[in-house]
Formats: sequence, structure tokens, C-alpha cells
Amino acid sequence: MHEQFPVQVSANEALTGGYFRLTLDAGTPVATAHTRPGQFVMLRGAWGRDLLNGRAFSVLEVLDDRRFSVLAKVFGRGTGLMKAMEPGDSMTCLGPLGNGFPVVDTSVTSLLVAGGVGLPPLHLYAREAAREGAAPAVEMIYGGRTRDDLVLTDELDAWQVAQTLTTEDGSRGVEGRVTVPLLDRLERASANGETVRILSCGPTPMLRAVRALALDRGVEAHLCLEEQMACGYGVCLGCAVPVHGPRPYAYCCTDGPVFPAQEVRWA
Amino acid sequence: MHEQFPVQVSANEALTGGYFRLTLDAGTPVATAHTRPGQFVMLRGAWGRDLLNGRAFSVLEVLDDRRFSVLAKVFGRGTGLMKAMEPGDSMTCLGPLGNGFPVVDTSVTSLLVAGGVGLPPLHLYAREAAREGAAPAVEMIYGGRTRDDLVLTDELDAWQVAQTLTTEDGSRGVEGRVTVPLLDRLERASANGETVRILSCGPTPMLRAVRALALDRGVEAHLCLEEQMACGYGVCLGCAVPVHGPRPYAYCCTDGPVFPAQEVRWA
Amino acid sequence: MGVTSSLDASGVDVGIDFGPIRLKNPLLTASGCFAYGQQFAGFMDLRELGGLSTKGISPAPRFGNPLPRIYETASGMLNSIGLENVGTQVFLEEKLPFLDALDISVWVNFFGTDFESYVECARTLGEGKDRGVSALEMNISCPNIKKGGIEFGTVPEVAHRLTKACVEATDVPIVVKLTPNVGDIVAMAQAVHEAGAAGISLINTITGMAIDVRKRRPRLATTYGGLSGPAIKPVALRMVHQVHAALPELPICGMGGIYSGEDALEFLMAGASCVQVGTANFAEPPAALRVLAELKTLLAELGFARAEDAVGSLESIPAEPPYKAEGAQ
Amino acid sequence: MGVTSSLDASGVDVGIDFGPIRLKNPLLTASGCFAYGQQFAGFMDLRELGGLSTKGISPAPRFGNPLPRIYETASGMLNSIGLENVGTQVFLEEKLPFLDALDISVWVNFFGTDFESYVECARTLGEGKDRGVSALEMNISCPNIKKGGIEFGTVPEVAHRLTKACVEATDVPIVVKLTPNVGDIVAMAQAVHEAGAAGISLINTITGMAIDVRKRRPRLATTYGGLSGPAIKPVALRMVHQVHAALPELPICGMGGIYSGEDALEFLMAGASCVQVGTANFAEPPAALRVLAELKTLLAELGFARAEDAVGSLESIPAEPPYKAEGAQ
Ligand SMILES: Cc1cc2nc3c(=O)[nH]c(=O)nc-3n(C[C@H](O)[C@H](O)[C@H](O)COP(=O)(O)OP(=O)(O)OC[C@H]3O[C@@H](n4cnc5c(N)ncnc54)[C@H](O)[C@@H]3O)c2cc1C
Ligand SMILES: Cc1cc2nc3c(=O)[nH]c(=O)nc-3n(C[C@H](O)[C@H](O)[C@H](O)COP(=O)(O)OP(=O)(O)OC[C@H]3O[C@@H](n4cnc5c(N)ncnc54)[C@H](O)[C@@H]3O)c2cc1C
Ligand SMILES: Cc1cc2nc3c(=O)[nH]c(=O)nc-3n(C[C@H](O)[C@H](O)[C@H](O)COP(=O)(O)O)c2cc1C
Ligand SMILES: Cc1cc2nc3c(=O)[nH]c(=O)nc-3n(C[C@H](O)[C@H](O)[C@H](O)COP(=O)(O)O)c2cc1C
Ligand code: FES
Ligand code: FES
Repeated sequence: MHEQFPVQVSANEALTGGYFRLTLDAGTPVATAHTRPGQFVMLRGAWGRDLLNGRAFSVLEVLDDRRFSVLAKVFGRGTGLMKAMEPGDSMTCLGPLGNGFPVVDTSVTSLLVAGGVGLPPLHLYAREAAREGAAPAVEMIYGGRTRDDLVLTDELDAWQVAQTLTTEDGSRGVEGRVTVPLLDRLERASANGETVRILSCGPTPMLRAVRALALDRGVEAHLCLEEQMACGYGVCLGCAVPVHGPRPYAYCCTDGPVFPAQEVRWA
Repeated sequence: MHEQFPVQVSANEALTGGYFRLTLDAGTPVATAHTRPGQFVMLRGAWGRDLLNGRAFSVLEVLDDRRFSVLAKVFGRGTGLMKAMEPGDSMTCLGPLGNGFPVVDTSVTSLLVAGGVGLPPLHLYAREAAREGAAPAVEMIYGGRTRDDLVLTDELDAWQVAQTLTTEDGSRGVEGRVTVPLLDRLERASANGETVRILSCGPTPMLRAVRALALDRGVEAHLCLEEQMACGYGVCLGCAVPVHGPRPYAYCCTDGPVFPAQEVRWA
Repeated sequence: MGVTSSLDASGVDVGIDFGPIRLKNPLLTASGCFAYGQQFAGFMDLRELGGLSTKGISPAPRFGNPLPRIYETASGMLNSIGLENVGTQVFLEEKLPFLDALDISVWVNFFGTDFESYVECARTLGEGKDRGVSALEMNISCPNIKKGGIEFGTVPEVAHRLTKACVEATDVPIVVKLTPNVGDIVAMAQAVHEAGAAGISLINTITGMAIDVRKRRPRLATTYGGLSGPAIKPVALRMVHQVHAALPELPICGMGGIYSGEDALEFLMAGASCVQVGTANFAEPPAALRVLAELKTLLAELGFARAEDAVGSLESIPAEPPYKAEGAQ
Repeated sequence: MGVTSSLDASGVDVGIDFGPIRLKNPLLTASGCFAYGQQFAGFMDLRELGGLSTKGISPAPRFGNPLPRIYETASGMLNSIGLENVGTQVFLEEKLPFLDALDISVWVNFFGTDFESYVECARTLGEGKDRGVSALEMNISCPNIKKGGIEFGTVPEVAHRLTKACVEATDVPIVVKLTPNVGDIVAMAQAVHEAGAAGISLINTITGMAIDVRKRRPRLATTYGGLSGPAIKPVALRMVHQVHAALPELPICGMGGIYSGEDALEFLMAGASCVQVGTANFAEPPAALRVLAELKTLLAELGFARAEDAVGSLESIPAEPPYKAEGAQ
């Protein structure tokens, strides 16, 4: 049984770079308690009818069986309204939806490649790995335009997850995009005979670059995609993702949002 | 030069019966400072595009050259959003618009007949009369369904304006509608050879009854009408009021909202 | 007569006869907005619905359009899904048994790519008669398919011919779903009515478009898409009212922007015998049941003993007292 | 060439040639949403507009419809004002001098109650040529008048004949304002184009309806009214794009739900040479000038040196890499 349930904002914390972390409380145990990294929720406030559908957000943190948080940035009107929300404001939530990343596997090194609002699934992944004592099996590569775009990095340090940060202007970490340290890391792995895989989420141009790199080098990669979604649960057929395989399109919400890189039919 | 100016909510006070008083502050001197009783403002919050147009509200109080208040009750979505507003929230305001009631005249007794959200113009009128030392020339007759529907009655007492209250359930004042004491008062005036006139604002059924009474007895009456308004300043031609005279329709926003009772073309 | 009685706590009898089709209540879900129903089983008791209309079925399976396929507009959304569906065969074998078991009115929405395939589709799906199919909802208004299509939904004579052929191909009642992208909706309704349609569904989406000015590109890969949601409700209501006024004996299933019981009642009063909830399902999977509950409450509050009494119950606004231009220049 | 130069701080040249009509910028205000202009003088410097379209004028003055005349719907509003106006005589004598003095493009919107009165109206208003009238915007889509009307706006041959007669009756360019309540907008556009129209205005309101379920009555006294505002923007844009694609040489004035510079730019990209702001004026009297300012900023930001370059600049979405159904069943 899927659930759509009411939630209340219990905190709305402004971070650097215009990001904010919205903590939501269902008041009672809900299905988000069992969210897998990469799964998402459809959220909607009491917004009247000019904003018709829910908005999709990856789960950032599962705080307990009734509370979770999301990380967002103002994109359009819906995220604008969310940024202005205050504790006590109510929303409806549908989820968790979709399929997450492959489970933590200590036999390979998982390179978590994140950019922008693509951080949440990988942040949750890193947390899960740390909890399972598998922190050494994951490494974060996380990029932004400038230092303000890199948020919640302390938490990874606390979990002792190795992280390489990049900024395009060099204001923090490596100068350049995430593909710079990623390429280095893949070369090192290949030199060492080490098995690595890539789990990535972020802006589509970044995912395209990551995918190209991975396909090029035959490295296993899983991409968490964003598509326009009206429903989030497989009925509107709006969230098509072009794929190779028996059908030309898969659905981001039900087949994804995480897809093996080689399945995605991108130029 | 008309003005549309931003205002901030400086207070939103819940009254009995679901009424609320919203105090708005323009931060700088604005035209509302010179509002005549019966004039109105078009108000709109930052509501997105499903609520297209401003909503009309009579001015209740002119607090100083930059602040004024309105009295409202939840009717639909716009007033619902207004009820939830908090100090600091912003709106845009256009006004004051339309024509008010005839000025205070100490040579006649003005019977102020108010019902529901029709109180503001008459409340403002009573205040004006009191300020001008003409409190004895006005008498308020104010009705509601039950005692909770009668608000701000203390203020009239403070200004020493005579008031007769009515409730349909008899929970406060005279049992029945405003027409009960109004009829009494008109008979008394006619017996005394006293000149009275009626200034009235309230729900349309009430105004119809007041008009019928006034026309019947040849008493001068001015009615403050409500019509659907899109603009409030004479361009949409939506707020037609059927009238007798050279044209079959007058416009509530520019020709009114106050009309002589005999001009209104009602059955 | 179904699991849920049409008479319940509200005291209102919500059973409706839609031509030959008995509905336990007037609330259906709309084609393309409810898939084949399964996804909703987790959210609601489907047996409480009056019925549902499936995603549009064509003789052969079809894949959908390139992306982007959807875009939100003011109080509405554009879609260009491309009538993706599993085809008649898979539908009858894999999807229908689930629906049959629900014991509600199952309307199988269908379309063809040309005249013959429409008729073939009607014939094949009509075989589902004893397996739960209570009506075939013929979509003659496919803004999103390229071949043929447009004339079926916009030229009365063509619609008449097509409807007649499909009606003759099957025993299952045919409900024709009309497109609002026409100048004269009454002419279209009349044409299909005379061809033997058991009723009509009004309205499909209105063709629209949006542009991403920063990319200088349409928001949808197909450039145009179908507009649905509250934005189109006034247009839908007007068409229902026009058709009902002209053809009071033709059953109408109304839709377009229904999000509340009040919306649904507007459609009934305008002349619809039942309604479908489409886009509203996306934000709220059990929307149709909330709308039904609200409708019942509202009918009771307004003194309707039977939902049927509300159908076409609109009165006109009383005339104003006559104007005499006494002082007119 | 007017008080405000078409080149300003933004660096974008916003001057536009709309067929024979030179506009200092592409922002006009829409008929029926700007009265005869005077009311707005208190809110804004009218001379900064590209132009304005007046309330529709008929040969004789007309009173409006009974009330209620307006109702708000989701992201839109319905109106049934009834084409109330002062008539050609009073317009030319009392309203035009004020507009003439503004030195902007004045489009006089007009209509008749039958064929002859259309032509008479065009002839009479055409006399205003040297008194500031730069175009006659012929409204052949009057949802709110009863007599005649409907065929003028919906039957291409009739529209052709009417347009031709009006074009021949005056030297002032005729811009024909089309109704969206048709199945084939391109056929209508082509008909009036071939009849000599200098351009077209797209779109007028879409006929709609709303019901007060508690009173069992329509929300408007005339039952139906015209839907305007953001709700109709996708439909308006689609029609502009359809016509521009089919008839690239026909100038189009686009409108329908324009509230921002981004909205306006969508219309330009779809193929409109200029736009009108209608319903937006009600909530915000100087809306058109805000839209103009936003449009200039946006054009500059997107690298358009001239507004003209944006007209019809839409590109299509690149095709997806081909799909090979390797594993397909
Ligand atoms: C699986 C998934 C997970 C996501 N996770 C996050 C997250 O953790 N944090 C975050 O900030 N954002 C996330 N997004 C993107 C987020 O959903 C959009 O930014 C948001 O919908 C924009 O809404 P808006 O009203 O602000 O923008 P508007 O532009 O007003 O939205 C208009 C319409 O476009 C849709 N839309 C716009 N951009 C996107 C987009 N990139 N993806 C999907 N739909 C879009 C909206 O849903 C809406 O229907 C995710 C999207 C998906 C599909
Ligand atoms: C001159 C004038 C003065 C008014 N003064 C007051 C006042 O002091 N206090 C108060 O509470 N209300 C007053 N009203 C009524 C107030 O404008 C409506 O209650 C309000 O517009 C309802 O908006 P909504 O969004 O809550 O309702 P909705 O029903 O959502 O509104 C839908 C549409 O109907 C219009 N509308 C609905 N009811 C009315 C109405 N009765 N009159 C005019 N338009 C309406 C709205 O403006 C909007 O366009 C006044 C109206 C007028 C014309
Ligand atoms: C995403 C989507 C897909 C649709 N697919 C179909 C379809 O396959 N067949 C059909 O007849 N109508 C289809 N429709 C139209 C709806 O059934 C309905 O007629 C229309 O959306 C208006 O109702 P609404 O405003 O409640 O959504 C679709 C609508 C949407 C939004
Ligand atoms: C209240 C009102 C009155 C209108 N009157 C006229 C008119 O007299 N003549 C005309 O051609 N269009 C008239 N229109 C249509 C507008 O000019 C415009 O075409 C339409 O409203 C769409 O634009 P919008 O969404 O920006 O308002 C009127 C629109 C409204 C809302
Ligand atoms: S978002 Fe509706 S099917 Fe995926
Ligand atoms: S409200 Fe627009 S003319 Fe009166």
C-alpha cells in the first residue's frame, strides 16, 4: 500500500549558496522510514491550483520513522514557496518512490559523484555506508560552481567518508568540474587493478559527462536522473527516459530514477 | 494621479464571528489618508496567478497618513489567504476608489444601517461625525445573525454614537433584523416631523429591504453596494449596477459604490 | 449491484443510468490519468468508484513520444504522451482480469490509426464484454498522433461514419470522446449521437503550447500538447451545457479540471450524467473518491435526494426589472 | 518617431514594423481592458506604450449586458460585458483627441451588428486617419453579442468577404481579431490575409462558463462568457505558432494571458510581431510597461540586439539518438 500523508515542516534551515534543508515530520510512523538512497518523495504545499502537481525531491536524511529531510534550491515557484516555509506549515507527501542505488557493497569501491541538488541520494548513501561500517568502501566526489555551492560537507568528514571537493572557480578543493578528480581516480583504479563503480546524481550535463567517461572506460555506473514528473508513481507517463532495450522509453519514477549508465539512450 | 502602492500587514486581529481586522502600513504617506466613508481599496497579496484580480474592501479606519485598516470575513480563497496573513506580509493596494457617502450634515439625522461586512463605511462615518462633534446627528442600527457577528461596538459607545443592535436569534440587542428598529425609528421621525436619511451598507438582501422601506416612505437613502469587480477603477465594466436614468447601468466602482436608493433598478 | 450501495450515509441515492450503462455513482477516473488502475489499488478501494476509463488502447502496442512530454502551465498542464499503450491483446489478457474483479463500470478507451483499425479495435475489445468491459470510450480526438486522426474528431460526417462502423462492430455501448478543438461541438455531438453512440465524453484536452525562452525551444518535444486541469474547466462546462441544451436525451460524461465535489456538481447541473477525474489524480491518487465524498455531502446539503435530480438542473438568472430610458438623451 | 526612442538603456532596439504599421515597441494594451486610455493616464506615462487598442466601437452606442458580468476562474476570468461602447461619433469627437496627443499607435477596435454596419463602422472610423488612428482592429469574434456575429468569425468565406469590404472602405490598415473558438485557425487567418488584412490579432477570449451550485444558476447573466488570463496562454501561443508556421508573412499581434516579459517573449518567439496585455491591467494598471521593461531586460540578457530578431525565432527540440529495438519482443 502506497501512502500519501500529511507532513509538517519542523525546520527549514538556510544553507550557503541558496540551498535550504527542509525537515518534515509526519507525526506518525510512515514509509519514508525505509527510504533507499535515490528514492524520492512528491511534495506539495497548500498552494492553490496554479501549481498543480507535486514536486519531486530526493530524500536527504531519514531522521527517524516519522521524520525526514530534503535539500533544495529555488528553481521556480514551487521551490520558491518551499524556501519561504516555516515550522508548522503543512504539506502533503507521497513516497518514498522509485528505486534507489544498488546496496552498499564492500567488494568494490563506490565513487559517489554529486553535483548541486544531486547531493541528497549520495549523502544518504554515504551515511548508510558509514552506519554499516563500510565508510572505506565509498568515496565522495562533490562539485559546485563556487565554495558556497558545497553544503553539508562536515557531515561526511564526521562519518570519515573520504571526499574530494571541486569548484569551478577554485575557491574550495580542486579547481574544475567533478570529472577532473573522477578521471584521476579511474586511472588510479585501473593502474591498481582496483574495482570501482560510479554512483552519480546531479545536473544533466554533469551526468552526461560522467556517463561518457564511464562508458569509455567500461566502468559500471548508475545515474540518478531528473525528469519532469506529474505523478511520481507511474500513471502519467510524463517522465519518459530514452533507453536502449526492449522499449525505447523507461519511466524515471518507476523504473528509475536510478538507471545503469549504458541503458540510457543519450547522444 | 491614482496610486497603486505596496503595503505591509502591521496587525491582523481576529474578532468574534470569524471577522478579522487587518491593519496595513504603506510606510510613506499615501492617498488613503483622505478616504471618505464608503470608499474602498483593491487589495492583493503575493498569491500567484490562480487569484487573478484584487479584492475590494471598504476602508474601516484611517489611522494616519500611511496606515489604514479593513474589516473582513472569510468568503472565498482571497479572504482566506488574508485571514492567515501575519505582520510583515506584503500586499499591493489600489485606492481609495469610488465615491463615499454624503458628508456629515447636522441638519438631519443620519441613520447608519449596517449588516455584516457592511460595517466599515458606517463605522468610519460615525467616527468622522464624532470627530466633527456631530455624534448626535448620527445613529447606528447594526445587525447580525448572532451576538458574535456584532464587532467593534465598544468604539461607537466610546464616541457616544447612539447604537441599536439587532440579532436574529436575540442573543444581543433587539431580536430580528435591522429593519425592525429601522421601521420604528422612521415612524418616530415621521411622528416628530424630524428629517432623517438612511445610509446603509450590508448584504444585498438587507439593502433591498432597506431600500423598499425608504422608497415606501419617501425617506432619502444612500446604499453602498457590492458588485463583482475585476479592476475597481472603471475599465473592465464588470461591476455594472442596474439603474434608472439616462443609461441602464452605472458602475459600482466609479459611479458608486454609494448610490441613491431610488436610482437603483431592483425589483 | 456492486459492493457499495448507491445509497449511503449521506442519504443521497448516487446511482446513475448513463444510457444503457448503470453506474453505482457518477464518479469515474479519466483515460490516461489512471493507467490500467493497478497503481491505484495501493491508494484506495477502487470498488468505491463509479467506474474508470483505461489508458487509450490501439490494436497494436504503441510506444510514446520523445521527451519532454509534460509541462505545467497556470492552473493546468500540457501533455504529449503519444498514446503509449499495451495494445488490445495484452490489455485483454493481462490488464482486464484485474479490472473485471473490481465490479465497477470499466470503460475501455480506444483509438485506431485509421478507419479500419478503429473498427478492428472496437470489435476486438468488444470481446471483453463478458469479462468486465461495460463501455468502449472511443477517442476520436488524438492531438498527439500524427497519422489521420484530425478529421475523425473535427468533421461531423467523418465522425458519424466512424462511429456507426464501430457501433455495428460490437455489442458493447460506444461512448464517443470528443475533442474541444472544434468550432461547433453540438454538430459533432449530434453526428455521433445519430450514428448510435450511447453517450459522449466531453472534453478531451485543448491543444496548447509553451516555450522555454532561454533555450528558444518548445517545452514539449512535439511542440504542441494537450492542456488539462482547472484552467480548462470553464470551456469544458460550456461545451457540456451547449450539448445538453441542444440534445437533452444524449448522455454526457463531463470532464476537464474537476478537483472537488463542487466542480463535479457544476458538470452535473450543466447536463452531465457522470464525470471523470483526470489530472487531479496526479497530485492526489485517491482524488476521485474525495470528490465523490464531497459531491455526496453537497448534494445532501442542497436537498437533492438523488444525484440524477441534479443532472441538468441549472436554472437561468432571473431577468432584471425593465429599464426605461426616461432621462435618456 | 515618438517621445521614447526605440533604443534605450537596455541597448535593445525594440522598434517593430507590424506590416505597414510602425511601432516604437511591441507592447500594446488589449481591447476592453484599457477602456479609451484616460483612466490609465493617472497610473503611467501612456506615451511609453507601443500602442493601445480601444474598447470595441460600433456605429451606434451600445449598453452592456445584465449582471453579473464577470467571474474569476482558476488563473482566468470570464466576462460578458456585452461590447458596451460610446459609438463611432462620440469616440471620434470625445475620445480620439486624447489618444491622438499621445503619439503612440492607436488601434481602434470595432465591430458591427451586421455586414453593412461593419463596413459603415470601418468607413467612419477610417476618417480618424489624420487624427491619430493608425489601425482598425476588426473584432469578428463577439461571443457576447447575439445577432449575426458567429459566422463572421468562424466561416472562412464569410470572414473573407467581410474583411475585403472593410479593407476597401478605408485607407487605414485593418487588423482582424480572430476568435479561438474555431477548429482551424489557420484557415481563418488565411481567409482574412487574402482579403487584404494588414495583420491579425490572436486571440480573443475562449467561450466558457461557470455555475454557482448553491443558487443553481450560471455565474454570468448571459450564461456564457469569454475566458481570458493565464489559463488561456497555452492555447493562444499554439494558435500564434500555427498561423506563423503556415503564413510567415502575415503579421500577428499575439495576446492571451500575458503577465510578464517572459510571457511576451514566448509570443514573439512563436511568431507574433507585437503583443497586447489585457486582463493583467485589471490587477495592475501599469502592467504593460512592466512587461515591456522585463521584455527589454530579457532580450538583452539573451543576446537579441533587436526585438525583431526574436520574432519567430523558435527552434525545435533536437531529435533523440535513434532507438534500436535490439531486445524487443
Ligand atoms: C527524482 C527527482 C529528484 C529530485 N530531487 C531534488 C532534490 O533533492 N532537490 C531539489 O532541489 N530538486 C530536486 N529535483 C528537482 C525538483 O523536482 C525541481 O527543481 C522542482 O520540481 C522545480 O519546481 P518549481 O515549482 O520550483 O519549478 P517550476 O519551473 O515552476 O516547475 C514547473 C514544472 O516543471 C517541473 N520541473 C521543473 N524542473 C524540473 C526538474 N529539474 N526535474 C523535474 N521536474 C521539474 C516541476 O515539477 C513542475 O511541474 C528532483 C527531481 C526529480 C525528478
Ligand atoms: C465596494 C466593495 C467593498 C467591499 N468591502 C468589503 C469589506 O469591507 N469587507 C469584506 O469582507 N468584504 C468586502 N467586500 C466583498 C469582498 O470584496 C469579497 O468578499 C471578496 O472579493 C471575496 O474574495 P474571495 O477571494 O474571498 O472570494 P472568491 O469567491 O474566491 O472570489 C471570487 C471572485 O468573486 C469576487 N467576489 C466574490 N464575492 C464578491 C462580492 N461580494 N463582491 C464583490 N466581488 C466579489 C472576487 O473579487 C473574485 O473576483 C466588498 C466588495 C465591494 C465591491
Ligand atoms: C497525461 C494525460 C494523458 C491522457 N491520455 C488520454 C488518453 O489516452 N485517451 C483519452 O481519451 N484522453 C486522455 N487524456 C485526457 C483526459 O482523459 C481528460 O479528457 C482531460 O485531461 C481533461 O480532464 P482533466 O482536466 O480532469 O485532466 C489524457 C490526459 C492527460 C493529462
Ligand atoms: C473584460 C474584457 C473585455 C473585453 N472586451 C473586448 C472588446 O471589446 N473587443 C475585443 O476585441 N476584445 C475584448 N476583450 C478580449 C481581450 O482584448 C483579449 O483578446 C483577451 O482578453 C485575451 O487577452 P488577456 O488574456 O491578456 O486578457 C475583452 C477582454 C476582457 C477580459
Ligand atoms: S511521473 Fe508520472 S509516470 Fe512517472
Ligand atoms: S470594477 Fe472594473 S469597471 Fe468597475
